[in-house]
Amino acid sequence: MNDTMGRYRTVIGHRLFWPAAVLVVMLAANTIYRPGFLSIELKDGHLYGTPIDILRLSAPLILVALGMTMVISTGGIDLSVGSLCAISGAIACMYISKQPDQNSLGVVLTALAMALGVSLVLGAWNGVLVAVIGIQPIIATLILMVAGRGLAQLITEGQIITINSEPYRAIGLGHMLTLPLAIFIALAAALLVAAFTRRSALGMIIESVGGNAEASRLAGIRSGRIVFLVYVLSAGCAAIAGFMMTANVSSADGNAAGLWVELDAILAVVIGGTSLAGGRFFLSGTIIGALIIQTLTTTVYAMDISPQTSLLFKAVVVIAVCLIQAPAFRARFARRRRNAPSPGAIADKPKEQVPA
Amino acid sequence: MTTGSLTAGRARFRLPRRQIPVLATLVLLLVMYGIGVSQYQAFSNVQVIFNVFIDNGFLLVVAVGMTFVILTGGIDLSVGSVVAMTAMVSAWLLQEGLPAALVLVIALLIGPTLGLLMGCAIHFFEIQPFIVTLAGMFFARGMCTFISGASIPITDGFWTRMSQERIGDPRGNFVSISVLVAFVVVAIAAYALAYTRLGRNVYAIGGNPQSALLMGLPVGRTRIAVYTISGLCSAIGGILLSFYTLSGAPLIAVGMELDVIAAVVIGGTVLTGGAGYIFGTVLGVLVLGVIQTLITFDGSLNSWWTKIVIGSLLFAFILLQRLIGIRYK
Amino acid sequence: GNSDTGGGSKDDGKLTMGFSQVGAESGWRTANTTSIKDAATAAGIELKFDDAQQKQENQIKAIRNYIQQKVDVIAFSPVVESGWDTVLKEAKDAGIPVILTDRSVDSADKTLYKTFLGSDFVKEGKLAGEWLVEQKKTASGPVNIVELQGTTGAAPANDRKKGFAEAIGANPNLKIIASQTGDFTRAGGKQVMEQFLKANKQIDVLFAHNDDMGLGALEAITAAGKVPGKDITIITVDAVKDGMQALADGKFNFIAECSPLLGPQLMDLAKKVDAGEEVPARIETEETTFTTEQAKEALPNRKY
Amino acid sequence: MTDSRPVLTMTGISKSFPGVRALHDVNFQLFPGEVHALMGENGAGKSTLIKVLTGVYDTDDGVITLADEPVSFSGPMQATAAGVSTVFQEVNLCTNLSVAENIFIGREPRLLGAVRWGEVRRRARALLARLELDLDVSAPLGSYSLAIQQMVAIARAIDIQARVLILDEPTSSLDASEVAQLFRIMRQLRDEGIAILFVTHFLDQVYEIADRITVLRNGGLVGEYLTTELPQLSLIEKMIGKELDVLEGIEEHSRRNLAALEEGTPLVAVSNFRRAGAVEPFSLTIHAGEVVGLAGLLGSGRTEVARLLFGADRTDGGQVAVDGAASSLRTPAQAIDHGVGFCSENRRAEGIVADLSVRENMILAMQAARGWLRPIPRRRQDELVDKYIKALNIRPADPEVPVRNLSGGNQQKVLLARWLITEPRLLILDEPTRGIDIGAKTEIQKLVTQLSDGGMAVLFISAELEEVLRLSHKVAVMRDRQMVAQLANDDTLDADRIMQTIASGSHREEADR
Ligand SMILES: Nc1ncnc2c1ncn2[C@@H]1O[C@H](COP(=O)(O)OP(=O)(O)OP(=O)(O)O)[C@@H](O)[C@H]1O
Ligand SMILES: Nc1ncnc2c1ncn2[C@@H]1O[C@H](COP(=O)(O)OP(=O)(O)OP(=O)(O)O)[C@@H](O)[C@H]1O
Ligand SMILES: [Mg+2]
Ligand SMILES: [Mg+2]
Repeated sequence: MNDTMGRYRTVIGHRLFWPAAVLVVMLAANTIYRPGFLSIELKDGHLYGTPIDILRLSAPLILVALGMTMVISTGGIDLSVGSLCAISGAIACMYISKQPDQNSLGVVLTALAMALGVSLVLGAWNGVLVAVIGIQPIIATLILMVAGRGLAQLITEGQIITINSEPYRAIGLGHMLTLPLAIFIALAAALLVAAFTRRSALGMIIESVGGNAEASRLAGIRSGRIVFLVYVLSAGCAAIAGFMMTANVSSADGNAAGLWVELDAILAVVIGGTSLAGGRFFLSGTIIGALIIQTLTTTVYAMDISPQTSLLFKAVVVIAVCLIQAPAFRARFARRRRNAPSPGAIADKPKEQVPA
Repeated sequence: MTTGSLTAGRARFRLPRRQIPVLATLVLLLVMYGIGVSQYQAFSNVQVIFNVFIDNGFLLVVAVGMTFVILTGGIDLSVGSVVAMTAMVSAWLLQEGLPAALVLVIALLIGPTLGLLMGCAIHFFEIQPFIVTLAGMFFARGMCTFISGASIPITDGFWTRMSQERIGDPRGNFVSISVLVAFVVVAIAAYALAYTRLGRNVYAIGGNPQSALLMGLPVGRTRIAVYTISGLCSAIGGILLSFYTLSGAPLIAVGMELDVIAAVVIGGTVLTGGAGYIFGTVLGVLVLGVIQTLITFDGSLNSWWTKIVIGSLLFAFILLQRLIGIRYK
Repeated sequence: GNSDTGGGSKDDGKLTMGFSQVGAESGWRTANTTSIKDAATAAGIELKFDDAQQKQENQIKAIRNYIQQKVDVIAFSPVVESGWDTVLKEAKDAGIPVILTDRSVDSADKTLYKTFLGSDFVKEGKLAGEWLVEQKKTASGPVNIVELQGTTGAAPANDRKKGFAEAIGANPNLKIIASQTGDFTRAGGKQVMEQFLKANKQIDVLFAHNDDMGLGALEAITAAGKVPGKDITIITVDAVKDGMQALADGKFNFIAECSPLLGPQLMDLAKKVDAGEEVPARIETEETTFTTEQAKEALPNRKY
Repeated sequence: MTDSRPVLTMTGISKSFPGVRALHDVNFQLFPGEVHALMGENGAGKSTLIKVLTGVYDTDDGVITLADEPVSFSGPMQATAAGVSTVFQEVNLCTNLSVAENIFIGREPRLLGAVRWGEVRRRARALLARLELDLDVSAPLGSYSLAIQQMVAIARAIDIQARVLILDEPTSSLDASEVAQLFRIMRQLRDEGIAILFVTHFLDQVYEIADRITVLRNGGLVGEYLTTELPQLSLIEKMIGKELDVLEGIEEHSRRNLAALEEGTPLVAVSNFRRAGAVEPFSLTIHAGEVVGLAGLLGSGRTEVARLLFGADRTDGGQVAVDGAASSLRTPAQAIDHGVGFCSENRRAEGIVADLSVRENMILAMQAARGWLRPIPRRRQDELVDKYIKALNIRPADPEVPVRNLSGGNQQKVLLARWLITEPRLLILDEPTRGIDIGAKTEIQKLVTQLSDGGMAVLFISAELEEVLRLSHKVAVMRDRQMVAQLANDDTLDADRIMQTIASGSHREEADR
C-alpha cells in the first residue's frame, strides 16, 4: 500500500507528468468529440490518421523549440528563428528550382548544405551580437527577425517558389517504417541535441551560464563561446525546420514560412518546464510542449471551431494548461479540497516518509 | 582609524554613468534626424517631428506601461491585442449606440481588469509572465475577432472631434490630442517611477525579487500593479488608436508588442529588470518612429528591402549605442 | 536616396506619386507591386513607394509623410476599410488627390478620395458560387462543401465568403459543412484540409479563398487517396501562375480571377486626376473566370 | 531582564523541506532588552527558524506569539509592520538601487506621496554615520564591497522602529572595528528595551555581547543557557554533539621558515598591477607552498587585488610571471589554465549556481578547465564529490540536491570544494570561512596548511586577523587600495603590529593630501 502510494507520488511528482497529462486529456477530449480522431489506417504502405498528422506537423516546431531551449537556458531568447526557417527554405528551394534536374539527390544535398551554411552564418551573427558585443538577446535577434524576413523575400523575390523535387519533398512528406520521415528527423535531432548536451558537459555548462553568468565566468567558463554556440545551434535547428516546412508544401514562401513560429517555440519550451530566466532545461518537456501546441492547433481544425472563436478557445486551453502545470495552483487547489473532507489525512503522509 | 579609512566616499562608478546609455541614445537619435534632414528637403519641416509624435502617440503610451512591467523583470505580450480589443470594443459599443462617455469608461476598464487578472495569475500561481500574457494575448485577440470579423467604423461625434482636432496653427503645424494625452501619461509615469513608493518598489523587484521580498516590500501587490498599469496603458493606447483610425479592426496592432518591447529596450531598459527610465522609452519610440519616417521619405525601397533596411538601421543604432555605452563605462 | 527626391517636384514637370502598399504577404501582392512600379516607370511618373507591412498605422504614417513631401497624387491599398477619415482629410486640406487601389474604404465622406480602382471581392466569391450552382444544377442529393477562408478579419476573406455564400444560397442542396481559416498560405490550407478530410466522410467541393490555400489542399487530398478535381471539385480565387497550372492540369476546376495588374490603369488615373479631369468614382479591374480549357489557353502568356 | 514577559515565543516549531527535516519541535523565547544568540553548526536550522518566524516559510507545526498575541506572518512585510526587523543571512538588498534607497525603501519620508530624496539621502548619511561609515549614498549599492553592503543592511534594520531585531550572521565579513561599531549600537538598542536575536559563528562575539544562548543541532533544540553559565568549550560540545579537537599544530606551521620557501623562482610574481580607481600599483610574489595573508580594513582593496590576480577584472597595467615566465592572466579562464583558483567572498552573486546540484557546482571549475567536450566521467565525479562532502562535512550529504537548498555555510563549503577539486597551484581564498561553523572552520584551516605543505600556494583573505596570522607565512597589508607593507610572519608579528602598519600607512597618506 505504502509502496504503491510512493510510486504514485513519484509519478505525479515527475516534472513531465503534468505536461503529458495535459496532452493525454487533449487527445481524449478530441476522441470524445470525434471517436475516429485517434484511428489510424494503412494507406499506400504508410500510416494515415490524425495522430500521424500531429506528429508530422509538430516536427518542425520540435526542432525550432529544441534550439530555443538551449538559447533560453542560457538566459537568452531567439526571435529570429521564424525568419531563419524562411531563409533556409527559400535558399534551398530557390537553388533546386534553378537546376535542370530537380530530382537529383546531389542537387538537393547541395541545396541543403548551402541553406544550412547560410543559416549557421546567420546564427553566428546572432551569437556575435549577443556574446561578443553584448546586445540584449531580444533586440539582437529582433534585428534578424525583421531583416531576415526581408532577406527571405529578397531571395524568392516575393514570389512563392514552387519546386518539384522528390528527394526534397521527402524531408517533409517521406515515410520510413510507415511513419513520416519528418518525425524521425526531429527525433534524431532531439537525440543528437540530448547526446550533445548530456553526454558532454555542454548541458551543465549552458545551465550554469544561464543560472549565474558571473559565477560561471569566475569558475572559468568561457561563457561567450557557449552563448555563441547556442545561437548557432538554434539557427541550425531552425534551418532544418525550414526545410521541413517548405518540403511539406513543396514551395518556399518567404513571407509565410515560419511566421510566428518563435512564439510557439518559446511557448513549447516554457510549457516543457524550462524557465525563461535561464538555468535548467528539459528537452523532453520541450518536445511534449511542442506536441501540445500542435495538438491544440489540430484540435481547432478537427473540431471545426469557427476561426472567429478559435483564438478564444486557444486562450482558454493555454490558460488551463498553465494553471494545471503550476505547482502553486495545484497546491492551492489541493489545500482547499483537502480541508473539506478529511483534514490532515493526506497532509501527514509526506512527513512520515521523510528520513530524519 | 576606521573613520580615516572610510572617509573618502568612493564608489567604483559615479552617478552619471547610469545616464550614459540614455544620453547616447539621445545623441544618436539627433544624428539620425540630422541625416534625414540632410538627405530630404521636406524632412526639416517641423510637422515631420510632430507627425512622429502623432503617429506614435499610442505606441508611446503602451510602451510606458511596458516599461513598468519590464522594470520588474516581467514581460507583457498581451499589449498589442489589448490595444486592438479596446479599440474594437469601443467601436462596437459606439455602433450599438452607447453614449461616448460610457464607452470611454468601459473601454478604460477592460484593459486594467485583464491586466489585474494576469498579474494575479503570475503572482499567486507563480506562472511565468510570458505564458500568462501570451494567453492574455490570444484571449484579447480572440475577443476582437469574436466581436466582429470585419472592421467597425466609428462615427461618434466625440471620437471624430478627438481624432480631427488640430492643436496649433490649423493651417500650419499641429499636433493631435493623442499627443497631449501621451505626454500626460509619460509625465505621470515618470513621476510615479521616480517619486512614489510604487515606482521605487518596481525598481527593487527588478533588481532582485527575493531581496525585495525579504526587505519587506509588497512584492505581490507591486507585481500585480504593474500588469494592471500595463493593461491600463494598453487601454489608453487602444482609445488613442481608435481616435487615430476612427475604427476598430480585428487585425490591427498585430505584433505591436514586439515594437513596444523593442522601443523599451532600445530606450535603455534592461530586460531582466531593475534599470531604465521612462525618458529612455520615449527615445526608443522616437527611434522607431524616425526609422519609419526615413524609410517612407526614401520611397525607393521595395517591400523586402524595407525590412532589411529597418533591420540594418536598428542594428547600426544599437551597435553604436552599445559601443558608446562600453566606451564610457 | 538623393537630395532631389524630396519636396515638391512640380518644378521638373514630373508627376510624383506616393504609393503605400499593404505589404508583400503573397505572390499576388508582389505581382501587384511590380505592376505598379513598372507602370510608373513606363508612364514617367516618379513613384515613392512604401511597404506598410500589413499595418494600418504604417500606412497612415506614410500618407502623412507624403503630405509633407507634397507629392502630386497619393495612392494606396488600404489594409482595412475603416479608419481613414482623419488622414484623408489632412490630404484633402493639403490639396493632394487620393486614389484607392485594390480595396476600398468605408468613409461616409466620398469627397475624401477621388476614385477607387480595384477588384470586387464579393463579386469574386459570387462568381465562384455561381459557377458551382451551375455545375451542380442536376445534383439530386446534398453537395458537401468545405471552405478554406483567408486570414480571419481580412477584407478579401470576409467578402469572398459573403459572395460565395450568397451565390450558393440559390440551391439548398449546396451546403458548407466546414469552414476554417488557412491564413491564405499553402501550409495553412494543407493542414486544415488534412483535418477536413479526416473529419468528414464525404467532401464534394472545396472552395479556397485563394490559389495558395487550394494548392496546399491539393497535397492533402492526394495524400488521402482522393483525386483532386475529380473526387473533389476545387474552386479558388486569384489565378496566379501556379494556380492556373493546376487548373490546366485538371486539378482545380474553376478560378475566379483577381487581377493584380493595376499599374497601367492606376498611372492613367493619376495623370487624369492630376490634370483635374473628372474620373468615375469606382473603376473595377477587368477580371474574368477560368475553367480548365480557358486556363490551358491563357497559361502560356501568363505573367505572374 | 528575565522577570519580564517574553516579547516573542516560538513553541513546538517544526519545518520540513522535501527530504529534509530542518526544524523539529523547537522552542525559543526572546525577552525585551536582551541579546540572544542562536547557535548551531551549519545547517542546524538557525536561518530556517528565523525565516519561519518572519513568515518567509510557513510552519508545519507550532505556535508563534509576539507580545502574547499569536501571530502568523505572511511574509517579511507583515513582520516588519508588527515590529520585527530582520537582517537575513545573505545580504538581501537590491544592488541596482542607491545606498540611501536601500536603507529607506518601503518607508521613505514622503511629502504628499512623493519621496523626498534630499531627506532620504540626508537621513541615510546620518544613519551610516552612526555606524561610522561615510559612503556616497547615491551610488548604486552594487559598487560597494560585500562587507559594506552588509553594513548597509544593518543600517536598514536598525532604523526600523522595532521591538525585535533579528541579525542572521551580520558579522560574517566584518572586521574587528566594524564589529565593535555594531556591538555598540546593539547595546544601545538593547538598553532601549529592544530584543535582539543574533546569529554568529564567532564564539568570542557571542561571549562579548549575548546575554543568553539557544543552541540548535540538526534541526532540534539542544537547550537554552545563560551566557555566563555556559563555558565556551561546553557550548562547542553542545553545538557539535562531541568534543572538538583543538587547533593544535596549526600555529607551529605558519611560523615555519619563510626564507626556505622563498628560494627558487616564485610561482606567481606580479609587478605594478593596477586598476584605475580600484587598486594602486602593487607587486607581490607568491612561492609554491606559501600562504600569503592579505590584511586590511573594510574596503581596503583586498578583494580587488584578488580579482586582478585572477583576471576577474581587467588590469590597467603591470606584468605577471608564472614560474618565472611572463604570462597573462586576463580572464578567469586563463588564470585557471595557469593553475590559479579564486573563491569569491560573494558566494551568492559570484559563487554558487543556485539551480545546479551540489555535485555540479563542485565539479564546475574543473569541468570548465577541461572544456565541455571532455566531460568528467560520472564515476570520477561521484568520487570527488563524495570525498569533499565528507572532508568538509557538507550537509545534507546528498550530492544531487540543488545547492540553493543548502544552508549558507554549507554553500560556502561547496564553493571551497569546487576549487579544491581543481587542485590549483595558487588558490585565492577571499573570506573562505565566512559563515562557516567553528568545527568546519578548523577543518578548513587544517586543510589550508595541509595543502600548502603539499606545495600549493594560497592567498588568504580574511576579516579575522587571528586567522590570517595563524595560517600565513607572510602578510601583505592593504590600506586605502594600496599595498603598504609585506611582513614576514615571524614571532614578532601580531595583530597589533598589523594594525599599526595600517595606521601608519594612514599617516603617510594624510601627509600626502
Ligand atoms: N529552501 C530549502 N529547501 C530545502 N532544504 C532547505 C531549504 N532551506 C534550508 N534547507 C535545509 O534546512 C536545513 C537548515 O538550514 P538553515 O539554513 O536553517 O541552516 P543554518 O543553521 O542557518 O546554517 P548556516 O549556519 O550554514 O547558515 C539545512 O539542512 C538546509 O539544507
Ligand atoms: N569605505 C568605502 N567607501 C567607499 N567605497 C568603498 C569603501 N569600501 C569599499 N568600497 C568599495 O568596495 C569595493 C571593493 O573593495 P574591496 O572589496 O576590494 O575591499 P576589501 O578589502 O575586500 O574589503 P571588504 O572587507 O569590504 O571585502 C571597492 O571598489 C570600493 O569601491
Ligand atoms: Mg544560516
Ligand atoms: Mg573583500
